[in-house]
Amino acid sequence: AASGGSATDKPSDSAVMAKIDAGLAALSSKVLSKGPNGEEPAPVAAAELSDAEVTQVKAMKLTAAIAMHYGGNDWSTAQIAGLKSEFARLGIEVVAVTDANFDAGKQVSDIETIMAKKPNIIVSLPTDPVATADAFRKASAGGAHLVFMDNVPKGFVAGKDYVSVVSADNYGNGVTSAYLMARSLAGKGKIGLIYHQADFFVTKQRYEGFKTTIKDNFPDIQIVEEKGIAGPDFAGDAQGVANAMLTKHPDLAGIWAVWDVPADGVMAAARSAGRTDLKIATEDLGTNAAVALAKNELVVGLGAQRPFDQGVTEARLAAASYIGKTVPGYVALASLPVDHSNLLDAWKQVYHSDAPASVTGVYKK
Amino acid sequence: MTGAATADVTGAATGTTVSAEQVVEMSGISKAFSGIVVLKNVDFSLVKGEVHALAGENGAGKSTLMKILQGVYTADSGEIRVDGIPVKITDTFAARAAGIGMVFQEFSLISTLTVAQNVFLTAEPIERGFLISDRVARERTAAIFADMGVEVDPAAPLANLSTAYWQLTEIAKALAQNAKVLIMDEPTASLAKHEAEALFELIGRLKARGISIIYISHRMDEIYRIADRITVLRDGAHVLTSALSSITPAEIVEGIVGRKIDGQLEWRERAASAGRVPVLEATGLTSGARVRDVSFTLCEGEIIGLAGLMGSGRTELVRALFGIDALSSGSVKIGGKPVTIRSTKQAMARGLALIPEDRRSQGLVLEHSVRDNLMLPLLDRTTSGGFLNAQKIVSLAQTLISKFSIKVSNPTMAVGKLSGGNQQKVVIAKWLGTEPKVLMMDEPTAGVDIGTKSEILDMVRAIADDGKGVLFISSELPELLAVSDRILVLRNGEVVKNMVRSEIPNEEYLQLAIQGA
Amino acid sequence: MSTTTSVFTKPLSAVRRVDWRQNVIYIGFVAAFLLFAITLGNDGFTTPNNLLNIVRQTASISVMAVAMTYVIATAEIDLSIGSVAGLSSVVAAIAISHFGTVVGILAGLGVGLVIGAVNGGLVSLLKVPSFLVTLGMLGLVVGVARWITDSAPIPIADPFFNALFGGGDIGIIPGLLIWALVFVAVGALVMNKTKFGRQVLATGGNQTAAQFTGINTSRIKFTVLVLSGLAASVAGMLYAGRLQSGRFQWGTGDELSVIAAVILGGTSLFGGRGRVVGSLFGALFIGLVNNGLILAGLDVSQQQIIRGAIIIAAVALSKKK
Amino acid sequence: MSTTTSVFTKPLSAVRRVDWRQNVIYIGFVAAFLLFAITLGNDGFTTPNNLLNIVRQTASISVMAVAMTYVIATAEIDLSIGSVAGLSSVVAAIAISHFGTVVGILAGLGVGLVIGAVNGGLVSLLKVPSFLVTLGMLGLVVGVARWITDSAPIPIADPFFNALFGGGDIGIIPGLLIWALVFVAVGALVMNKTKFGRQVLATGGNQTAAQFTGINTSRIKFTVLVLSGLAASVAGMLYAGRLQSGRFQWGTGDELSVIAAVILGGTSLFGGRGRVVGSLFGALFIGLVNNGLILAGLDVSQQQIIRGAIIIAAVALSKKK
Ligand SMILES: Nc1ncnc2c1ncn2[C@@H]1O[C@H](COP(=O)(O)OP(=O)(O)OP(=O)(O)O)[C@@H](O)[C@H]1O
Ligand SMILES: Nc1ncnc2c1ncn2[C@@H]1O[C@H](COP(=O)(O)OP(=O)(O)OP(=O)(O)O)[C@@H](O)[C@H]1O
Ligand SMILES: [Mg+2]
Ligand SMILES: [Mg+2]
Repeated sequence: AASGGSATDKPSDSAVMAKIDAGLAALSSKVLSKGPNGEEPAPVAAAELSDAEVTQVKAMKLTAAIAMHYGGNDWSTAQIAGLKSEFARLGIEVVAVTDANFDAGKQVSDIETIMAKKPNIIVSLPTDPVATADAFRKASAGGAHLVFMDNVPKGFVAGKDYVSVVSADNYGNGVTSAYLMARSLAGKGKIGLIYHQADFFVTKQRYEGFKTTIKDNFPDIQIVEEKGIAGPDFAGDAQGVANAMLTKHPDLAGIWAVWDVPADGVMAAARSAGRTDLKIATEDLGTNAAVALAKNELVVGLGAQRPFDQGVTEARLAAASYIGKTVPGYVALASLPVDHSNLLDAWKQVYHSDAPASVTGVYKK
Repeated sequence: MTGAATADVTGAATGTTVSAEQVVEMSGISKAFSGIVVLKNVDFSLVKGEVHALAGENGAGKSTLMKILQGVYTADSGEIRVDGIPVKITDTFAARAAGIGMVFQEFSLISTLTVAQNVFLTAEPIERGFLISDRVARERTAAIFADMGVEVDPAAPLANLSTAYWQLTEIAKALAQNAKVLIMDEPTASLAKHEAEALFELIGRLKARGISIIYISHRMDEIYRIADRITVLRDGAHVLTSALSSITPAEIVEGIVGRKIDGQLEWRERAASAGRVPVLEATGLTSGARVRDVSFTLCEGEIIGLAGLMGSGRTELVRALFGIDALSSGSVKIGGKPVTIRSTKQAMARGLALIPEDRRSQGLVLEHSVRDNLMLPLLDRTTSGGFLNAQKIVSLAQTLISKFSIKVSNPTMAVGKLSGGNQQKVVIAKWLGTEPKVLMMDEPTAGVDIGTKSEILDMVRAIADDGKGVLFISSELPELLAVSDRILVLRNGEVVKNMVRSEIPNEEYLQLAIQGA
Repeated sequence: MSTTTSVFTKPLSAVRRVDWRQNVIYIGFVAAFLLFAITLGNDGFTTPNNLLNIVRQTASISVMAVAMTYVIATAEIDLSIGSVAGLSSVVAAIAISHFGTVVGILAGLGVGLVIGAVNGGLVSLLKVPSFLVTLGMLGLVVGVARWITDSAPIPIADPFFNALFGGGDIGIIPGLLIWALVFVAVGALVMNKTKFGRQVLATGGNQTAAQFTGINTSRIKFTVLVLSGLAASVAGMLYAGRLQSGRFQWGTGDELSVIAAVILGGTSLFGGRGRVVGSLFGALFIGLVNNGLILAGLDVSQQQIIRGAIIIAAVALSKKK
Repeated sequence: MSTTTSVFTKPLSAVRRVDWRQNVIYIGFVAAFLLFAITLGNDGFTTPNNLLNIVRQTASISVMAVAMTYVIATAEIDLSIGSVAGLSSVVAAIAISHFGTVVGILAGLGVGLVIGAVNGGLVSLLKVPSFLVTLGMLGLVVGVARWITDSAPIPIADPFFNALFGGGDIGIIPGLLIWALVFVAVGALVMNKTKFGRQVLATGGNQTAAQFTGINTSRIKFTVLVLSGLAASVAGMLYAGRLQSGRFQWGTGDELSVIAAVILGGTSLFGGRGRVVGSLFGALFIGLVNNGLILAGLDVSQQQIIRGAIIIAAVALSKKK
């Protein structure tokens, strides 16, 4: 059961709160990340297809392959679900799905293998912009239209080498979780950060977004400890790190975790240290994070991506490129702030389905 | 020069007198393992072209002394001269370079390689600059075996062969080195008469070529048959060195055991064999290709000897009885009741025990302690309330160790570090500890010293006297004749003769029966 | 060298050497502990809660290491344990949400039982290398766990389950400590004090000789692999309780840590030797080092370097001659 | 049963059994190939380029598997290869950017040489278990690679290097195929036709007996671990060339695939047997299965399940009795 104060206790410092509300409000309408070549982001609406266009695409009987960088979390599942559902609507057959498990070499192999099926479309998140560039170039030369998630291979030019990149606002997600953390702390306290120690665009962006926001806007929040984790057991690693932080700083008020799986580990550490009053902010609306939010326990808020919508958008952009439609080279989806109050609604936005019983069942009114 | 080699060294001289003919001279050799002294200031010398027997009880230090000469161990103190020149033999390679080859008691073979690959290991024939030729190695191996008067397939993987073939391969491997000094550590321990004879002839020819041989054996008849001189060790110390022409067997035995014993293997009429209550009845046993339609009845108090050439199927017969190999037909009764035995566990439950022929691979867990090995078949008896009883274990192990006079400084020592004969005693003790109804023994005295051998034979008799049945396999005919009440002769897996002991007048008669002449 | 000295000094040095070698994990453990206690005392290393955390974090590894000691003692290996833990956590979580705690626990254990039995059956009946069988099983099981959950976590809302397997404390003693201690105590007792334990060691020491001595070595191998599966499913539920959810990833990669713990503890990869208490200390040693290095404020790469060096140093200390 | 049949059938069945068991990887390979060729022919499985892709994708694994065959044949193991590949790729990339291609290649090889020598020295001189030494080294080396690069990739702009080690083709023959074939050919020749190969097998078959025969088993173990390090650094540069960058992650986790390939190929984990060509087919088999399952359009979790099942099935076919 939740104890040590509810996560959404209204803090007294109204100036700080006002600043937070303003910041969050600004985020909901604006994407903070820039495209790989500094492009301004286009909105999702830019990828809409008319009924006529859908019919036109259907007639082409296209095929598509999905080459994921990693497949083992809700985010990937939702993204693939979005892609598959939209591809189905567009009459495009998904002929292969691969999971590189964060290994660029494996992803290169996967792309090579996929090319044996000569797909018209490849949707992928490049694990490493340098290492995968050659493979994507060959795929493109082999006739596949490329649509990327979040990140593009090095030296690639939108419209020429690839169709478009659809990104979550990862920087914005970091900013969102920073505001939510600040709100729960009423703008002051000591916090620790658990980041992903890898040269991975997406997670670096979040880390920067979070850290910069706290530093620039909340002078009373002290970042006393920053620790990287490298996996593969991210929950376990995060638990170890969180334990150490709580041991070293008994007065630590909050911990930010770079995505929901590490946050699971932080929760376990907080429980075993008897620190159910710890404020945890994170990214991505994973099931466990949702349960914690529903219980109003430990997790105070997160910046969610919209992986399902992202997948839908990618599918549409790919299709559009086949009917000679000019599409924007960079589309971004705004960050979605999630806390206890909007959890159930947010779930619907993220996954396009109702929250499961495991979440609704424990929702504390 | 060669011809005079033995004549000038007589009596109890230790052989340290300098002589141009001495190819090997070891003086003042001492060696200890983990503080236990196993060789004390031993002198030993070998004259060119002689066969020099080395004798002593199990654990006397014979193998250790020879391993020092072969570079496996380095002596703590002492000096080695080869051809009069002091040498430091720090590893086996140095020994080989000095022209010393060895037939190891525990074998130096690699089971995953073929016979020929083993024989020429590190001395592989080379063709086209650096490529080794297995074909040439096979041909040369076949030639060596032909010279030894035995038939072994050089291309057979060693893992598929039994102990006797390992022994022959080990000998061939030593011969292939063309060493001028050849150490043979109990080369005939697993050989049958026929192969042993061939080896003796070969030794004669080697000797004629001027090769000097050190021959370790527990068999007095062999020693007299081939050796020129003998050195006896006792408890790691030199006891005597003498020409065989000037020493009697009784003197040698006295030197070995330190007291007089009547160590002769003789058959003694035993009243118990008249019981005639069948304990094991086998009818039409067939298993694999080497046991065919074997029938016999073993009675309480009876000792049946199994005789046969190598590969005659004796081992396979007892393996099948003990549930290791499956029977394809035939039936077994124990105590009059028909039984099926599909596993060794069932066999043990029905009161059978098998002392296997290969102690290292089948009899012992070499890395485990003497005590653990002894207790392995006795775990049920040392368990109380679900847990092993440490006290029972310690005392039971101690009883077995003293009963079988196993020479071990500490029962928790790894059994693999015991001398060859003492390892064999552990296997025997382990099985006799189970007090079986039917005891099957496959070459149980291989490598066991004279004193202990007669003790073991006494024990076998005592077991039979106690109403148990014994199946006794041995290639050593004197001991077979000494204990058996009846002898079955096997050939190609079939029983070709079933003779009551009293029908067998002498060893030659049995030998002829075995060879089928 | 005179006889007298050799007689008196040799046995002593022999005793010393044997003890030293076999107990290197204990020495290493104490050395690492003292080192961290001195250098990191101010960083809270020695606080009771931190020390208990080390135990909590290594509980799952310790439980699996006990069973793995048996597997390795028979000269086999089980690479599937990490995946089995993951699948057990998932199956238990699903079963709990539908049928309650007891069924959930039984379902979780059932996963380990079934997979252990398949591993054991293949290894003991078909006599194929356990390395490959369990490597194949590792992939298969993790695939199943992903498939039935769509790679998502399954939350566990059952407070009794979570307390029993996870975070619950009895007084100040963490439940996880009790789990680990029970496994180790039973494991050590059975290994050293029962017929079964002896048969396990004999099977690993020399399978042929064991068979010739009436031991059903196939049954022994089957049994230890089943036990390993069961221990893995308990470990999976310990993860589930602590993380209040089942997920295919719980336990991922644990096989290497577990095997390392067992070998550090003095069990031989070639069978015939099994030290259950050593395995526990192997696991604690690894946990201790991880904890200390994090507290020392090192970053991931430095932690990896030093952790590797410490393992190598600990092993080098146990040198044979 | 008559004499004639038993005498003539037994040896025959023995021969058959031996061949069947030892060649199961070839049978498995052909079976998997035919299965995919029939079911996935329309999906481009049998196109030359796809088949060459399988070779390209398994080249690094094949190269390491050749050396690992030697290591395992001596009854040792090398878990550090994946990390060594990563560090070599990184060091080569850095050296290339500063000193050019030749120094870069030498630096990359130097990494394997040094780490192999440390592994080999510890294992052969101190007689400590290679499993732990190389496990420690795995962590240490990956930590070093992360540390010197800050976990970032180092791009390689040298087209000669990238062509030599990576994507270059000679006619239609991929350079990677040539690398793999050269390693396998030399490896097989040395294993089966040279003294060194024989001594490797003897060392693994029975170390004591090998020592009795005058083989310096320490030197043999040292040498194979150095070779393994060198092969890993070549593999790392093959990754670097193919991915046009050095990065600590290249090769991560390859040790398990490599060991699986070697054992599938018929080499015994307990030493004494080493089949280099079998290891190649083991690697190709794994690559073939990965490729086929992706082309079959299966979900990731389904791929994992079936891949695991195929490995288990292949192993079960090689059953001993
Ligand atoms: N490596 C070793 N470590 C410890 N003790 C050893 C070792 N090798 C031999 N010993 C001990 O040295 C003594 C002599 O052994 P050795 O093998 O030389 O005897 P042996 O005369 O050859 O006996 P046997 O006739 O039984 O072969 C034995 O007590 C044995 O236990
Ligand atoms: N290539 C091979 N594969 C399988 N078994 C073989 C092979 N070569 C020889 N053997 C068998 O190994 C056994 C050798 O054992 P051994 O010489 O002890 O004979 P045995 O049948 O046990 O009879 P005995 O005990 O009377 O000598 C024989 O059965 C022999 O045929
Ligand atoms: Mg001896
Ligand atoms: Mg025999």
